[in-house]
Amino acid sequence: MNNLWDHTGAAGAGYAQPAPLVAESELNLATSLLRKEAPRWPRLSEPEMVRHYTNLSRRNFGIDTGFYPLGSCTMKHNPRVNEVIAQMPGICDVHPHQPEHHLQGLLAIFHEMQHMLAVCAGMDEVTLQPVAGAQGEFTAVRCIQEYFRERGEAQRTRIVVPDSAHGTNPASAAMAGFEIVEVPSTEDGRIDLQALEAVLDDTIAAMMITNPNTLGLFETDIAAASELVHGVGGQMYYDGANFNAIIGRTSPGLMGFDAVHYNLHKTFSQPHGGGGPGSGPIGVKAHLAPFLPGPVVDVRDAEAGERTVEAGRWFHWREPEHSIGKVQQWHGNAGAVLRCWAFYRRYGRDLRTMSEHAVLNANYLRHAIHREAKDAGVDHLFVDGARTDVAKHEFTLSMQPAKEALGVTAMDIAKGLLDMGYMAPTVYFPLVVPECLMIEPTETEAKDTLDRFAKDFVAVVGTDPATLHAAPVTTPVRRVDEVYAARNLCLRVPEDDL
Amino acid sequence: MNNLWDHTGAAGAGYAQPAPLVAESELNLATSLLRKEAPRWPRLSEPEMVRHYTNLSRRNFGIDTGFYPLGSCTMKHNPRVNEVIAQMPGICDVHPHQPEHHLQGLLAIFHEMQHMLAVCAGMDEVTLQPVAGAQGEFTAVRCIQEYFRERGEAQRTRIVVPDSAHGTNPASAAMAGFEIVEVPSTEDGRIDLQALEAVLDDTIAAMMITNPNTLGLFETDIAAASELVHGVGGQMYYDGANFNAIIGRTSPGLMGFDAVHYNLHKTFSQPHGGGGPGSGPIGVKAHLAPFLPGPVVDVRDAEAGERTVEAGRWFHWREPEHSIGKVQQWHGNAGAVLRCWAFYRRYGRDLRTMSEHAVLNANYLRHAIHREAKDAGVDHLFVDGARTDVAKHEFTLSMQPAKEALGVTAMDIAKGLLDMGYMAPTVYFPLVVPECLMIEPTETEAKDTLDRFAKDFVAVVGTDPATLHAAPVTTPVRRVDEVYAARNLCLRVPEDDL
Amino acid sequence: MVDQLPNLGREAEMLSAMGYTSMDDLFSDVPVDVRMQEDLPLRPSQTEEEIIADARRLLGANVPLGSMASFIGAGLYRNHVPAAVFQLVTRGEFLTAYTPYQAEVSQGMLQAMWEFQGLISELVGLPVANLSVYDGSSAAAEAITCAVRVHGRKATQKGVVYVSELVPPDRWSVIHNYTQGGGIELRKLRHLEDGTLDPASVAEAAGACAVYVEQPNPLGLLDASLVGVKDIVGEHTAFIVGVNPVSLGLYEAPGHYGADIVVGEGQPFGSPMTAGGPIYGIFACSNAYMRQMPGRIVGRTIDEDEQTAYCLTLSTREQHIRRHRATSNLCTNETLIALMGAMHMSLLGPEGVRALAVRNAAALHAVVDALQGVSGVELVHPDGHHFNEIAVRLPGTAADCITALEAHGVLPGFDLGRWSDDRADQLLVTATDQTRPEEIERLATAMAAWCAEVVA
Amino acid sequence: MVDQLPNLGREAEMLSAMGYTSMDDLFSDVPVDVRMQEDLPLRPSQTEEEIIADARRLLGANVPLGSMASFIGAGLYRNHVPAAVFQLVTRGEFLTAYTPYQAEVSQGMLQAMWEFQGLISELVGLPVANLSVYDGSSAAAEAITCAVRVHGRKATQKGVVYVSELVPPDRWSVIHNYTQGGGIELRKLRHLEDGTLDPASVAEAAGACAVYVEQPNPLGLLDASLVGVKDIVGEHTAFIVGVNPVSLGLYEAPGHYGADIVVGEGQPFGSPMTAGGPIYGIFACSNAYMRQMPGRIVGRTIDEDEQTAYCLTLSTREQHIRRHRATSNLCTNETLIALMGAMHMSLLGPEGVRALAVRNAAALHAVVDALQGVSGVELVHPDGHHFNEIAVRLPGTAADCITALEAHGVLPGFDLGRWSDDRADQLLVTATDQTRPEEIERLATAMAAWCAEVVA
Ligand SMILES: Cc1ncc(COP(=O)(O)O)c(C=O)c1O
Ligand SMILES: Cc1ncc(COP(=O)(O)O)c(C=O)c1O
Repeated sequence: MNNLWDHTGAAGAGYAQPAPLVAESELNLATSLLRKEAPRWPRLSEPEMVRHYTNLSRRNFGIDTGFYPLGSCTMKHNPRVNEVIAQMPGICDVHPHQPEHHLQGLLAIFHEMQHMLAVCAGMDEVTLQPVAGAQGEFTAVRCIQEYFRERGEAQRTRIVVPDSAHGTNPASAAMAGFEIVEVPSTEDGRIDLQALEAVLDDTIAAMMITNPNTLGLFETDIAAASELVHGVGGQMYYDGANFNAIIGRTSPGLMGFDAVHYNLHKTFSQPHGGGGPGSGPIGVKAHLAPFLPGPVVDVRDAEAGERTVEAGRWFHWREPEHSIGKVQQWHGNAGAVLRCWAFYRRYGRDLRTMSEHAVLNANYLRHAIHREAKDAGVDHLFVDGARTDVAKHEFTLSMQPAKEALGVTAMDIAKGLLDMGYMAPTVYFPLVVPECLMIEPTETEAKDTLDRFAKDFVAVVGTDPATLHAAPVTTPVRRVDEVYAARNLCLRVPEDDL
Repeated sequence: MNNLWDHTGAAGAGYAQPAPLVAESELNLATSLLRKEAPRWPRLSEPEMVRHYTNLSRRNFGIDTGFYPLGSCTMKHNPRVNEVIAQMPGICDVHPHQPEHHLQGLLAIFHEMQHMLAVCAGMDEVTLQPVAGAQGEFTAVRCIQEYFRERGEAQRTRIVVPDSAHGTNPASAAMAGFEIVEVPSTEDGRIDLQALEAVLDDTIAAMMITNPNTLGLFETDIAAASELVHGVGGQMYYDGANFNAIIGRTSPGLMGFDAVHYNLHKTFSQPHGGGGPGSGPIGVKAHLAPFLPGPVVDVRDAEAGERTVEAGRWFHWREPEHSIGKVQQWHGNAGAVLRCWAFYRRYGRDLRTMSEHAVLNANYLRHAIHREAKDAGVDHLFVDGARTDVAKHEFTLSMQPAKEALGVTAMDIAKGLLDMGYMAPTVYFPLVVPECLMIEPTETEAKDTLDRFAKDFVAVVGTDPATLHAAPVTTPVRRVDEVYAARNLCLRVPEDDL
Repeated sequence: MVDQLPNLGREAEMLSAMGYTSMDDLFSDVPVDVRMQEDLPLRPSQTEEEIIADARRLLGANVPLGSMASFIGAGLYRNHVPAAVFQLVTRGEFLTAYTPYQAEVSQGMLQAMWEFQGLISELVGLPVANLSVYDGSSAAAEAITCAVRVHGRKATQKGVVYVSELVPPDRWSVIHNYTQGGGIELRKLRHLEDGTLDPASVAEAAGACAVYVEQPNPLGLLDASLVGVKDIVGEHTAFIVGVNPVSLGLYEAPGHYGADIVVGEGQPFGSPMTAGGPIYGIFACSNAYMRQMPGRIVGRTIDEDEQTAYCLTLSTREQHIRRHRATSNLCTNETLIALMGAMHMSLLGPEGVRALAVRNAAALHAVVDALQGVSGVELVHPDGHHFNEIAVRLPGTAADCITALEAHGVLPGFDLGRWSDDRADQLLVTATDQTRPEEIERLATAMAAWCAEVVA
Repeated sequence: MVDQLPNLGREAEMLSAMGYTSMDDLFSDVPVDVRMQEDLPLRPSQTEEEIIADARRLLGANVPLGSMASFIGAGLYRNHVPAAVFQLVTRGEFLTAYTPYQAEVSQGMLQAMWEFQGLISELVGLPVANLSVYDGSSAAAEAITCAVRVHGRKATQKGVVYVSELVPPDRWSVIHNYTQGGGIELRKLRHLEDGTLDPASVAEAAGACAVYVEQPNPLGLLDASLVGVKDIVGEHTAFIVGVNPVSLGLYEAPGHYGADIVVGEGQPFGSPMTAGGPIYGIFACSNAYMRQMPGRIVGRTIDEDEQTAYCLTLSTREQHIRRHRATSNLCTNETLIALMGAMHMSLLGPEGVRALAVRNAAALHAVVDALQGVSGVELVHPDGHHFNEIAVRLPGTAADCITALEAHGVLPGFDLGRWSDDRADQLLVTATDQTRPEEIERLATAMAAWCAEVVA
């Protein structure tokens, strides 16, 4: 379709504005700095703009349009009332530097979220400042770094990461200045305690790990791993991207973790918006709490004359004693935290039921796929990514057999699924599973959808290789040439098209 | 795709509600009337509901998705701020029976709209009560009826309607109890003054006519027609569906009309919503004003203590002296009137420019189509629906030559255009033009769109007949069998599917 | 304005492509004597920001019911439309479409309306529903003309229709305007002292073209005697029932006790009150009335590939085909609002609609409880069962009461004196699922204070 | 909750299909010693209606800037986001998509982001832009680490970066956290008394990896001397400029006066302040920095049929491929907010963005005019040109002033004492396109009253 620059309104077209408060001729402008040439932006009227973006959106796939089993991403439904709340003036038209008594409602919500997140994860304190999971990782690692500096253990310059870890784990640790020690997993995808023990010494600051792990398996040895790491004086860091699997059933605290980040946009359903925004709060045990970025929200007894939102309670900002400082200039993605607060309120203590349904749906789908595949006689074309009885909120399948037998890759299956009207599962991640498809249905998909997907998945697996290689054919464009993109970089509208 | 009943949630699924203020067991219900069987409604969770309607919408075409040249329907862009305004609590959460001092803002808006509509049409008074054009027609005809009854001219039981009139004109007049006298048009689609004169006598209550007429032509003899009708004591009624062509250039008042309805949803852009809502105010000359449905909004000097929205002015409801009563129980489609007020404010006195651009676009498109057709050598396959130098806001083409030469019908062309990503023009209306396509681009389409449509239209005309008969092929469904629908009536979910 | 007209500034280019030099050329066909000579005497154009500021100021001067303790209803009801409904209905594909004349690219709205018909059909207990009419009042009026078309021949009371005397004057007026042209005579169907139908009056109606009665009636009363009406009036008299659709979550569908046509104000499902419009009217009937129905109807059908598809059907009833012989003049209707209704209903489900009805009943129960504690306030129909609203008798006029209670931030109800002079001391008090306990407390307190003052 | 979980009530059926009997079976792999034994000590679940009521109550207790005469900015600016933006961005296809890993079904967002890159590129005068980072502060930080990666080798001042001393402490802190791990040393780039850069300090920075300076600077001052910086620091020192993008409607694009990297807070285009987030950071650079950029980048390419298509590109810089050697840890970013920015910019067009900048300049002009009439208030940089904001010296502390003016419904600005102790008597007063004349009047009146009181 057209791009923006194909719209050719006359000069002055576009959004009409009220007159300036003072005529331009009377303004004392910095003449030597005046712009010589206007940005060569396109000129659209509102009708053209609305149609342009409407049609762009129609070339995009979201949870609202169909099943989105993207492993590790927790693509659950976004309750619609949350968007209504997020557009209220009490959030949109609020400045983070307003005095505390202007923001009691927001502070109350922050306080409630800090509390709830701490409770769910078994942590002592929480900051809501990081704006994404990766920033949360970085923040927690920075806290650990300062904690050790404070304790005079500056020699702890290394962080252990399993080979199946998400890329942000090593990237965040490296950004903070740590050296990465990668440990291999066992054959069935779980922690290799021996391999772990082998790398541990007093240069280790922390181990970063997610549980259930990237293959959707619960790390049954997690307590032992914690003990080992703690044994050499290191800290245990919990990547909360998979938190949706366990709320109310276990917690990072119970497993022995010292710090955790939450992907609010996953577990608590801030809409992903095609890549963001997110929110990545972190929770820590008491010994790390003084290092959290500030301010966090605290509460004290209200004084006479203070207009409270909760009788007798006054919410206020507090700077942690040895704070690492800030990772975002304001108070994080307050609008996202608010949506997630509304999400939390929808479940309350029944967050446990939510997690149970996430696990129920994943296991149900896994069973259904295997059953359908057996019935259709294509069960020899893929295997479980890891041997297990029960998965948690997601599971992996390896298309390695199909590749060997027919030359059909995980990517081919992914594109075939697009043609059936589904978003594809995560492909080729984790790298430890060859030809990996990683499937996470979430708790908000109906049984009927899972049944249908199982059937359709098996149908795609059974499709002839030539058709699969040519897939997709029903999408807005056919298979996109990523190599061409990288070789012929075109990152903006070409000069010739202006 | 699925229908609602394909969703099979467990009992109790769906929208969660707060507990009732009093437990059900304590309520004093009318036991003998209690429902024995619940309505067999489907059970959807919010995620399923959102996806269902999102996907339904994706199978629908609106102005936002593409060019919508539907003649007589004035499918112009709907400014988005109007939707924001229409969701403010000062309109949504307001009851029409609240006291006047609760509704001063709404009354001020109504008053402004009554005034503006009167000014634009050259009428003396306006009521905003009718909720659609057809209801406006009916209302005006009722006013005329009571006017004559009041004057002792009850013998005026007939209304003249040109053969090209919109179906609502005769239907509305008939509903009010009038007999319809249809007069033929001249060969070039205009009023036939002789034919008109031939049917006029003192049994005629009114003539209903639209100008520019249904073929997009300005009725140059309109003043003469008015004189003829007035000559026998009848009233002239202006169907305002085509008002978009003339604002600020002429007016029904100048042309001699006594009453007019406005299609606010067309001219003033209340979104059409797949069929409605609309708003169909009427304007009348002073002699008909006492008969308008009530209440209308009037203004007086404010008294001490009255909280006004305009200094010194107090808005109030007023019942016209000989009011016919009501055609809608409340104050009409207030929410639609409000949107149209916001639309009006966007233009103010430049409504004239708006109409000029509507006419500019229509003429430009007509020229472009003829030019392209000539270039492509397919200009022998269609002719103008009416001979004219300039069209107004719309024009007609007759595909009769294509039908005779190739068996290609107007409907085939329409379906071919759907395949090109356009909404089809109005087909087979007016009936006086054989194989008619009626094209109205409106003022909110860019020149580029018109150029592209002209090319694509000509390409469709030049497409081989077999392809056209098979069109559309790119739409959510192929050509729909309307005869099957009528022969195998299925107007609700079948019992077997419950 | 600039942002609305894409070709502003390109006029010369476009005119010259046609061989013209000015806009005037395009209006050369407008005879000089009817040309407007001056600029329109109207205000200048505004920008989006200015319009929104003015709208905020003006609409901000209105008093939303949510800002008071509000008990006004009388045909429109405060409700909560689930957030998803607004977000989905404003999708451009729904919002900016016209009537689905081209079925192939309008399947979304067509299917949604077909589903709407099914939801309404199930709710009211009749096999056929159209995709809505303007509102509840015109629905009642159109039901009457429809019934007369069906029964005009066989009726022994030709052209006569009996309409419940409790129908409010505004609605009555709409019915009158719609029916007078067809030569229909409206007679009053009487009610007894206790608010229920007078059986003698019902008996009189036998042989007329139709009877029209509402359940709950305009005073909120549920009338068990409606169950017997069809048996009394007989096969050749249409039994038309006007409903509040929410009540049907709890109470019997009129189609299950003999109604031939059911109409009603759909508003509580899916639409805010919006000062009275846009709302939508429900219209459902038995098969015998189908071909005389007003309005648009969607049918399920097949496409060329025999896939399921939907299209408008039974169009030969309509004005664009049948012209002056059409069953109605309806063209533009209330599809989008009906769509909101469908969305709301689809989220509620069978148990949800029951729960909603229970909430409404419970809120009224709480209000009645509170008012019964106020000395001076009496129920008009103390023995009746009510839904959503109830008439109470006051020690002064309802008008005075409403004025007096405003100072307490209470809008206690609707002044029934506006419906009939002899009810000037009666107030119609409405409660819905949105009524909050604090509101009820404020009502009771303020009412008690006022009554004490009036009586003293 | 009921309305969120489609399989509630179908658990038994689903479990039994797998051969299980209870939910516990699915958690059998969680070792007993780490199992949570009790229910979560949290509140019960709520319904949509209850949540919205609580949200209204809590957010209603906040004080929106629109409810006062507000002059606070300091990095976030009141704006008007055109109505179309919200309605389009909440379309489910945009709102509920993930990162566009599957390009074939993500063309909409990919193209929109490619267009965004083009709009930013044109605005700042540099050939490459990514599709946004978290915010303006991390953008500044990432620009510095990017510059160090590019210039680390050739820099004569290894690992050293000069950062304008006016950068507010909160932003400075973010920069510090992001850069400390790479062994980067941040030194202060000094400003003269009149607020402009100290040329001597700029000269010192030659040979460092980068200099970072803002235009307008955090006190709203436009510094013409920035035009010469690149020439002074030389080829091997990255010249990084942080901008308020709205100012570029009127003032020169830093890319046109030598900037190698331009960053900034995108917020005024498309996003409300939202208490500080979600917002989005702008990041653009010259080609030399392209392969060391952080964040996602969309490229235009072709599909199998050689049709135009879009996809993420230059991915080998990113964490999911390069892991600990990635140019940044960015994964989830701010795409949707950048999309709002793109929509806003596309509506503005070249003349519109200029008009917007002029409105901002004019509002500040009016504020300065009004404040200059207040005896006791002095401009900190009276000779400078300002945009959006200006520092004024008060006869008392800014903190006291803010407290005192609240009674007048005025929030007069930001207390610069929060940035540095020696500015405790300085107030940063911000005006934007949304500043209304009445607000300015109220500010001047209230300020005059307070000054008179303080001085007395
Ligand atoms: C396992 C895991 N860890 C960390 C992250 C990073 O979180 P974010 O994308 O919010 O930065 C992700 C995100 O996909 C993830 O899946
Ligand atoms: C010429 C004409 N007259 C009258 C009408 C009826 O107006 P409405 O659809 O608002 O009832 C229309 C609507 O299409 C029309 O085109």
